[in-house]
Amino acid sequence: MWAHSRGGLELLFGSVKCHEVDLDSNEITVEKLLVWIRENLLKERQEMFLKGKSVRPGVLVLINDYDWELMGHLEAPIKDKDSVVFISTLHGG
Amino acid sequence: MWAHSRGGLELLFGSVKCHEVDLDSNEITVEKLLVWIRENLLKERQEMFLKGKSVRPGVLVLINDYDWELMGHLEAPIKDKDSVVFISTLHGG
Amino acid sequence: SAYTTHGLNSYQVCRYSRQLLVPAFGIAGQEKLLSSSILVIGCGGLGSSAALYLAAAGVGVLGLVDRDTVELNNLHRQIIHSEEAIGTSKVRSAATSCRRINSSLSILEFPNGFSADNALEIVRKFDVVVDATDNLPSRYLISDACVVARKPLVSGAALGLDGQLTVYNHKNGPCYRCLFPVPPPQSACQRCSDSGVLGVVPGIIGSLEALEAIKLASGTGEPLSSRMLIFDASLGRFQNIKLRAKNPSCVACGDNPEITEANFHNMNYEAFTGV
Amino acid sequence: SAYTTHGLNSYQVCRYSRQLLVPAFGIAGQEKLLSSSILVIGCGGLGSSAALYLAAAGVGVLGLVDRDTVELNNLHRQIIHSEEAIGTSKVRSAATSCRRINSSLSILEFPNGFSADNALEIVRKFDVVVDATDNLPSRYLISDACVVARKPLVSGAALGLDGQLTVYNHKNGPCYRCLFPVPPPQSACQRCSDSGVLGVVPGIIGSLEALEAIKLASGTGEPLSSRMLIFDASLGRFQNIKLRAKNPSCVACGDNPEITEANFHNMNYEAFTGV
Ligand SMILES: [Zn+2]
Ligand SMILES: [Zn+2]
Repeated sequence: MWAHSRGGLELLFGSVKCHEVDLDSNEITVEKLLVWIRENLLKERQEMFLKGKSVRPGVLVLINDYDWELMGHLEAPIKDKDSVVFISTLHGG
Repeated sequence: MWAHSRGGLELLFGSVKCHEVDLDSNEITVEKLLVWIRENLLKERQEMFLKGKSVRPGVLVLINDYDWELMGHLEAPIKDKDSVVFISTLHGG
Repeated sequence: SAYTTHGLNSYQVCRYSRQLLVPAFGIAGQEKLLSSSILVIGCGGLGSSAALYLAAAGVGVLGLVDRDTVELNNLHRQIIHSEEAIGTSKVRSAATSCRRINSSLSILEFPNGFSADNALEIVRKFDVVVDATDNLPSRYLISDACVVARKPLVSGAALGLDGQLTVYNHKNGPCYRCLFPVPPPQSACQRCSDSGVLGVVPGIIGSLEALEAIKLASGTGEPLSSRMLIFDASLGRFQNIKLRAKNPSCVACGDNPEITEANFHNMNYEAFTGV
Repeated sequence: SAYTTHGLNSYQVCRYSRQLLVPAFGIAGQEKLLSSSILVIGCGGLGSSAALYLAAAGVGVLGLVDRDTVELNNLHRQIIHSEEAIGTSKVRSAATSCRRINSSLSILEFPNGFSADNALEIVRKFDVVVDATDNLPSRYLISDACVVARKPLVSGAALGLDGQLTVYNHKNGPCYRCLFPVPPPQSACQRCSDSGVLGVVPGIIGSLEALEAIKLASGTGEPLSSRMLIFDASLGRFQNIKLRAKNPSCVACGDNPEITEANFHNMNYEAFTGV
């Protein structure tokens, strides 16, 4: 699967916008993906991306261009060819 | 599969932008799809959409957001869940 | 013929003729637009293109809100202001530019800004609201005011090379608080305010805000409700996102709202967002 | 510090400060932009937003081409022109508006239009060309001129509620003739010219043209080469399309081109397109 970060969040991942993630199993949940990201991609300033088991306030999670609220939130299933986007809401103008 | 028309071409299809097409076989070519469209969707002014076996000059064919030139032109295969877009180039401004 | 029964005068038929020819808009769309009122909150990067295109398109009443004055470092993106306007009120400068394009426009100027004290009174004068501000407290304030006053809200944002656009509080779609019930931590916002913006990016998003406001006011097309456009200017790519519906337990737009007309004046958005 | 070694003066650092803060653009991007020249062909619906944002962003030399005068029915979409400019040259009116925003800009005005006679001479003065015209013969003429003169071409179009944007003749990407070797039949074009345009749609596409021109001139991001944006304003949706590469047998940009500097002046684009 592919994990993308946008709206400034990519700065937490060394300015890399897209990461290919090889899943060990056929299907995982967003909750497990967040654990994997914390342990493998997010080297510092975890509080800029995570809060507890979820993402921090102000971050939207999109699974194949659908708001994760429509897909089951932390329980939303992710399969091999799915695309997950983490996007920080912007306030500027 | 879904056939979409844009850039004014939808006027040839009764202003309907999207048509769901049930394929008889698992896979057809764009050439066969054009024949099917001529016989089933295009009631009049065929010269505004077709020329010979192909689309008229000024129409781009997109298969899942890829230019059909990259997919085999008239021979490009179309499967059940594919999306085909016919778009007329615009000159206005 | 249609030309003898509609409410446009011959000057309007000439001025808007190329727009009247669009089948999905037409005379009916232009009439609705001419009798509508649209409020643009913020006359900066987003508000520049939003206000100019609304003025040109023929909105009936255009409201402009901003308490700032024009500065030199605005001009790389705020195309509604000129060098000679530096030091003067942004609302006044923006209104002058809009009138230069369309003198038949009615403009309401609000140079004292937008706050919990005046928000409801201002918003109630308009049919559609455009959020063209640049800070987090304003985004909650404007969304709550639109929910209480029952107005659709076109919301755009731009930063660096990124842009976002959606319509809140329209039909069954979410409000800002449905998407973001808890404000982000202060540390996540501070960094944003320092990172600048490529000038044309808010221009693109502001033009798209004008489009969505015109669609809502004229009844044309499908407004971007429960959907969001995400723009990546570096790649030149837009993503079309499907958003959640309205949240029945939302404190603003839910079935039993905590934010109401009665307590609206007591809200403190700076404290709420930690700014 | 970087501020002591770059080529921006203190006025430029102030004016463009919010843009200098964008990491992917920065001082290096602004310096390249300030030393670049960009030609906008057409000062109408597309050219209005394209030229204003290029002027604001700090392009070094801006070229403006148009042989028309401003008319009342332009003003619903051509925000670079004001009511008082009606009847005057579009190029002159556009240049005046650009200078009001940025008096440090150098502007080259071409009020006699663009033809096979002057195309190469004009295009050669610039680094990047923006096609903001509204007709088919111009689109072939401009593409061919850019191929012969080896300039990247940002091309936008808008009609009704639809828009399109791409970059031609850049690196291994196609030119206009690679995509459309044969012009459409006259019957397919006639209908286009009658169907009008919602004013803000060319505004959105023109702003996106300015963005792509700024990206090319400053070396920022990924230009829209071999790719196309398709905009549906009714739905508020963009599609991101992957296009073919350059065609080796293209009569303009192929390995053995038929269109060359030597025979360019003899081309008749009206006859070729049947207009
Ligand atoms: Zn809500
Ligand atoms: Zn070519």
